[in-house]
Amino acid sequence: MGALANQLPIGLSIAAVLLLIALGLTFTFGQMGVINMAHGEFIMAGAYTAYLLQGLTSQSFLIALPVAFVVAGVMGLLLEWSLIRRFYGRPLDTLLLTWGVSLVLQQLARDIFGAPNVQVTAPGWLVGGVDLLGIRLPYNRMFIVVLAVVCVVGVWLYLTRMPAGRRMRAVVQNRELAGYSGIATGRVDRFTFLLGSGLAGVAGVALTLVGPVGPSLGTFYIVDAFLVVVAGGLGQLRGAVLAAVALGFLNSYLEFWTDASLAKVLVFVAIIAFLQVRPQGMFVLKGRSLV
Amino acid sequence: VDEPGAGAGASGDDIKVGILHSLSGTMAISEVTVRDAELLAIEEINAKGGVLGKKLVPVTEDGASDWPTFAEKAQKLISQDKVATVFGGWTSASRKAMLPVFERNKALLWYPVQYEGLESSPYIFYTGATTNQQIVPALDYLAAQGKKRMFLVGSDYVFPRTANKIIKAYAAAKGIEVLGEEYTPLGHTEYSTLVNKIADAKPDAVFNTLNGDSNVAFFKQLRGSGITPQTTPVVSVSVAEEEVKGIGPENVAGHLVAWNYYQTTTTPANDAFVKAFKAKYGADKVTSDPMEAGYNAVYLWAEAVKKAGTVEVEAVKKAAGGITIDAPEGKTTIDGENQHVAKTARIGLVQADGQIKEVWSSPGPIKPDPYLKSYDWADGLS
Amino acid sequence: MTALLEVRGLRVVFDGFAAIDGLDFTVEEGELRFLIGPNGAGKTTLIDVVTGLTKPASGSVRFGGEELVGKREHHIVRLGVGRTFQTATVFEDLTVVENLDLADSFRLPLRSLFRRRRGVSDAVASALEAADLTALADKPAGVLSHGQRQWLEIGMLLVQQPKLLLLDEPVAGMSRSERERTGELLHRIASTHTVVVVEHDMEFLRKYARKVTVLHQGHVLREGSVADVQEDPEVRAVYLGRAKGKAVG
Amino acid sequence: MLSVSGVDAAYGRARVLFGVGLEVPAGSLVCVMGRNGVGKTTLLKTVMGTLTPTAGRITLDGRDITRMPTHQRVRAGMAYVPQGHVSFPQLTVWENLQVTLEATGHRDPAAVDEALDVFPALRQFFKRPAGFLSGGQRQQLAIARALITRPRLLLLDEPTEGIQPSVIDEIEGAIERLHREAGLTVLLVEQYLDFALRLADSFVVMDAGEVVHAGAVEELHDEEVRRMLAV
Amino acid sequence: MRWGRISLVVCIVLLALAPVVLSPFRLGLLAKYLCFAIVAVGIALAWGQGGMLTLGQGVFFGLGGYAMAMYLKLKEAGSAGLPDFMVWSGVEELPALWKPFGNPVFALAAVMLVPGLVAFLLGLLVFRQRVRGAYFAILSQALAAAFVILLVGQQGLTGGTNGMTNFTQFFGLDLTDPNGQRAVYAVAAVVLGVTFLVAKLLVRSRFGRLLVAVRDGEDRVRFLGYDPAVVKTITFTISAVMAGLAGALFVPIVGIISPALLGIVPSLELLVGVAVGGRFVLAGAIAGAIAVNYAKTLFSEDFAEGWLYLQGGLFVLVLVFAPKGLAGVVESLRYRLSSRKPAPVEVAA
Ligand SMILES: Nc1ncnc2c1ncn2[C@@H]1O[C@H](COP(=O)(O)OP(=O)(O)OP(=O)(O)O)[C@@H](O)[C@H]1O
Ligand SMILES: Nc1ncnc2c1ncn2[C@@H]1O[C@H](COP(=O)(O)OP(=O)(O)OP(=O)(O)O)[C@@H](O)[C@H]1O
Ligand SMILES: NC(N)=O
Ligand SMILES: [Mg+2]
Ligand SMILES: [Mg+2]
Repeated sequence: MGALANQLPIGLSIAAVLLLIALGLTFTFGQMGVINMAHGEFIMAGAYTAYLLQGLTSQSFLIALPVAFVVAGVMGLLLEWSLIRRFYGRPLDTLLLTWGVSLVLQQLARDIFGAPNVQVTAPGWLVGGVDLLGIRLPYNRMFIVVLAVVCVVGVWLYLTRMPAGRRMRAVVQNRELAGYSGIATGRVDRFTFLLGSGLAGVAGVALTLVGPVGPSLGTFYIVDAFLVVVAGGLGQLRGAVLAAVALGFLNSYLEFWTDASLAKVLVFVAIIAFLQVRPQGMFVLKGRSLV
Repeated sequence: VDEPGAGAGASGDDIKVGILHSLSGTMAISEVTVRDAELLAIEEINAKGGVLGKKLVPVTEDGASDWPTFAEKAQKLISQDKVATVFGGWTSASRKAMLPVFERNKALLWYPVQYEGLESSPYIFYTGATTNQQIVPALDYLAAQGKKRMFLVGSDYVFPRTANKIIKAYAAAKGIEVLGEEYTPLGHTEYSTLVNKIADAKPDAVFNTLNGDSNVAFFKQLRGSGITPQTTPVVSVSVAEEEVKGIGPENVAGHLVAWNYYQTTTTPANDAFVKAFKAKYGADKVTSDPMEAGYNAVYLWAEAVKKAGTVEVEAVKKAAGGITIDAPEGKTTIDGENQHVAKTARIGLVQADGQIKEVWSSPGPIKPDPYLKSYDWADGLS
Repeated sequence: MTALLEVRGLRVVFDGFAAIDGLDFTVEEGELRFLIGPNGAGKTTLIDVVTGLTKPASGSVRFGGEELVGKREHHIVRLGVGRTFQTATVFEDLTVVENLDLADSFRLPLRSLFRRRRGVSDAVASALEAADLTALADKPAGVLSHGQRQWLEIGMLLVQQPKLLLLDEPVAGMSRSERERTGELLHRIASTHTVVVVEHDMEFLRKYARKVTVLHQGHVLREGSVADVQEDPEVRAVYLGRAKGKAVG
Repeated sequence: MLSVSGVDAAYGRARVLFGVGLEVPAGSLVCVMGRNGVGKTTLLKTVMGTLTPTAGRITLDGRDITRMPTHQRVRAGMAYVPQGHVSFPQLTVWENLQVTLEATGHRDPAAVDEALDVFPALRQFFKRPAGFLSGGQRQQLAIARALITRPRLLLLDEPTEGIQPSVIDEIEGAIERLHREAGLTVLLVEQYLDFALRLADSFVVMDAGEVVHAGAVEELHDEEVRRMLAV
Repeated sequence: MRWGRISLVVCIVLLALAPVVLSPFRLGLLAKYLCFAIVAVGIALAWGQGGMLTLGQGVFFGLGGYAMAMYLKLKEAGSAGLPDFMVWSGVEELPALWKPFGNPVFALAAVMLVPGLVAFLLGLLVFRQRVRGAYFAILSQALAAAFVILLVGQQGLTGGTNGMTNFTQFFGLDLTDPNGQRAVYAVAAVVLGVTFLVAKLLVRSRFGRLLVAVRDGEDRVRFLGYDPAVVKTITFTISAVMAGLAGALFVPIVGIISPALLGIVPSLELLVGVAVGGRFVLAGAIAGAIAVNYAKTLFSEDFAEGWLYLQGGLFVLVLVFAPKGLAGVVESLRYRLSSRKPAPVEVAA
């Protein structure tokens, strides 16, 4: 019973990880329709940023969060500016393009940092955990949950409350018309990519607390990240949040009752089954016009 | 024109040897270091005048963490480059993929990693440990420590599954209770549920056959859960110095590992090996068991060639039996029968500085027994 | 005459907003019916429901006695209901002829679809003619202008020979001479088919309409001859305004 | 104000405009006419910078804008209502207007109210995603969007398409007001001749990608010109 | 048309000459590329013509491959014996699932039917519900991931991560003998030819046009009286059958089938060839698959350390500068060469 109850915070913390890795995709994939397979490598860039910064000051881990945002964000911006912008309207091509990019980035990481994993030492205040009502809460997990919540709120405010977010959605929905409305579409695209990639960087820093830091880092998370967005509904923040939470709990209990492999397969099956009911994810905004 | 050409590798003043490891993909993390050690051995041998008066020329191929690619590149090294022998592989899957290629071409492979046993190909030399040189001693050690309740954690592939079968047979015979047996896919990074299961089962020890990156996630998440080495030590058989670095020593310190060699192993040969390795690749580099086994493989082959007086495969095979070198891990001898190597088993304790301190070792090299024929409790296994 | 299309008690709700609210609407066999009404009155929604694109909250749509509600789009087409879209949609990567041929082939058994098209059927040829697209026949439809697309779409509808044609603003964006061509075409078709036309162009309406239904806020406001409807004060208030309506000089 | 001279334009390999020349004096209202597919829309898109001319020159107030990005043309006072009920489908009506307002130089919220005075019906749909609007409602929104930028030069591509008669009157009134009172310059593509006749000062007729006739609006009553349009 | 004929003849001649001029090792590699080319034809159908970006083609490749491997393993083990991996996995009795695969007719049928059936069922489920575009792409990718995990987890049944290796015979052909290898190559070449022909006929048929229409306007197609789900399911099934065939041929040619061949990355790699060659043109897809895999061999042999840069970089360049792939480049070259019409004279206004 204690173990079963313990799965509750575990589900939540899995959800938080899923959310963090998927959040950036709500911009690049959800808003811009770019299936960015290099998203995982931006996560990796964030993790390596934390690695490089560690030891500089006593709070280098916290400092790594904004720095990683900028590092990964700028990488994303460069990717948009150099390649992606030629691909708008061809979402499926972006998948292949960015996959090529991700191969190159992985090799680059291997050449710069070496093939073996590197270690980011967690700050002292994130080591250990606390027992609450018999449930064990590791500090690093709690930190990730808090970070995920902060990021979600920020993204939500940005998308719904800020002119820049509105502008971004306008550009994505109709590039030509956005131009006719006086919006500098190119700049908006680059900024959107910067945000989405930057969030991946932040996720990367957080993931150093619980996972490996190496050139293959991105490949571990990329599929799950896309599944969250797909299950949630493209471009729907609340969908992504709900999907992450649902998948988190599903995963935690399925794995508890079966095993990790089977749980993963069952989660895929659950998603396919779910899409039978809601083919466009949890929340959809459908237009009336065809196509 | 394509003579199945192993042994033809000697031409003019050079002898070509193949090196076949994953330089890309998930396995690169581990295999690159083995390649480095093998290249070091080749360099050293060349510096001492080579073999049979000829220089060794390595031909490197990338197995790309992809088993069919290993088979393809092995074929290429044999029939295109006509190398005298190949050093390569890490995962059992890559070895199984290459095995028919070497057997068909009657060419030689030197495989440098501990593995699950139950194999003895006439065209493969196994310089890493088989199960009776690593897993069985580790179990003996745990039993001696009074650990009666064990939890098994492994990556989902052949080595962990076979290892755990052996462990369960051992446990059944020795009155040890196996509380759980869990597998996760390779590259899995989410261990909170598994850790919770362990916390719930309260074992005396965890036997860990996870491979590669998963170890990092496992140990980091284990540490957050309040499970400590004092209450529940984890014994790992695929975590060496290189992996400890990636996991972060603070996350594994106090846990146990089982190997045949550590960087701290005190032999004259090891002092030289570590020094040479650091000189070539950087002072921050560490050495590890598979690296050492790869390094040994090159020397063992070179000795066999010297003894045979030729690089021709059948002659080398015949000459190999009984060859002994003073390896960094101590004396190692090729078993002519099953082409494995006699090795000393060592249990180590991970230190806070990332090094591993030996806490127990077998009295001497253990004769390889890949089919565990000499163990009663293992009767039903093969 | 018998009722070909019978809509009864139809209600369509979007997010709590009733776009169609208790609509009864009947079209007799062989009729040419015009459907007008303010923007947002529910005209397109009505066509959407009949053709299966939108599911109603309640009510029934009977076509030749058969219930259409709940049927999938392509079934409804196969029963003989065809439509055009307010914003013309054609297959941009297919040529004009291929667009028409595809529309023409929908009754072929699946098996024979695996054969190659040889030449152009009579129906396609005459649709090309009617739509004045013969010169562009082998051009991809993607290069057509707004008006040309509209013509192509009408052509695609014609080759399908549906029993009931639902045209959503077919002449919007057409020049005067083209409106006239469309009007005449409509009359020709209407002599052998049942046609419902949604249109805002009053000039066009005056010229070609017989019976007109005015929709307002999701229900029928008036039904009658062009003259009746035009003089109706309520219709003038919600729809026509002070002007006599749009006309092409 | 706007001057187009010798402009060629193409979609990829397909050339559509051939040496088009056009003058839109400040404060005038010029109407472009022609059959379907002659290149009217293409001309407007070229003027707005969606298509880059392969030859020729476009100037605004004497300034060369041939290669200026679209959004800068909008900031320079041009606004465009594209053909065919175009909107940002997943933004609400309010967001559609707001996003345009935020991208204009003036950012005066009063501009929204002014625009909505022409289309009061839109107010009740503020929270509805534009993609859910009816065709005519969307077209009204499209015109309102353009008005919000407070343009000096307004380009309209068949603005009355799909709009109910009474609202067309409103649009006509509004454009006339802006034109007469605020000196708004308008370049209009319109098939609805009455509308054009009442508003326009002059007109051009296009055929097969070329301007084949240009003249004062009175000429539109000529049999000759009417025939040209009717071909 | 004339161009097409000429290049077709050239290709056939080249393929026929290959066994004479290439070493058995290189011929084996070429045969492997041909397998990937067969998959590529299916992908070009599903993706290029039908707009279904299938990132899970490895699954069907694998189903075909495993079906074939099961047969070959049983044949090798003889009537009493167990396949080698079952022995070391501790399986004592042949699992029921394996039994029918001892029959060559059943195995050959399964090579096509199993992938076809799986694709058909999946397509029916997914396409009827109008899952499409990026959703479909990512779902199919998840499918590949799940499939691999399943295979790996069933070690006793499938050989786990190792998969199955060590095949020496293929319907009487000795795979260790160069002549046997040549014969297997010939089979692959013929199957590729037939696959190409079938796909070509399909594309040119009305169904092919319908498929393009579905790609460009699935919803509009409904209003022409067709069910797009049927069109897509049929196409998806055909492409799966092609992948299955290719997988079955891969087994005797390369001598291994393992989950490593079927996961996300290999499935993506299959697409790369199609994208590089030109997904809208079947011949382009074939050429692309062969070229990309050849380049992979070449790069990884000559630049073992940095070949990912070359592979990734080359791929990115092609996508950016030749979005329609090599076929697109060829087409525009041909257009330039053959357009006799003088370019329109620019008249300054
Ligand atoms: N999905 C939806 N959600 C909310 N409102 C909707 C939705 N679809 C349609 N509406 C509303 O339903 C009403 C009817 O729309 P419809 O398109 O049927 O009008 P119409 O009569 O065709 O108008 P028009 O002449 O402008 O084309 C409109 O007010 C529209 O905004
Ligand atoms: N995207 C495109 N690619 C290629 N050709 C195009 C494209 N768009 C339009 N055309 C061609 O350019 C020509 C002019 O089209 P345009 O849309 O400018 O005509 P229009 O005068 O606005 O017609 P309409 O009155 O029907 O709107 C047409 O012949 C059309 O076939
Ligand atoms: N042999 C191993 N460790 O896979
Ligand atoms: Mg409408
Ligand atoms: Mg136009």
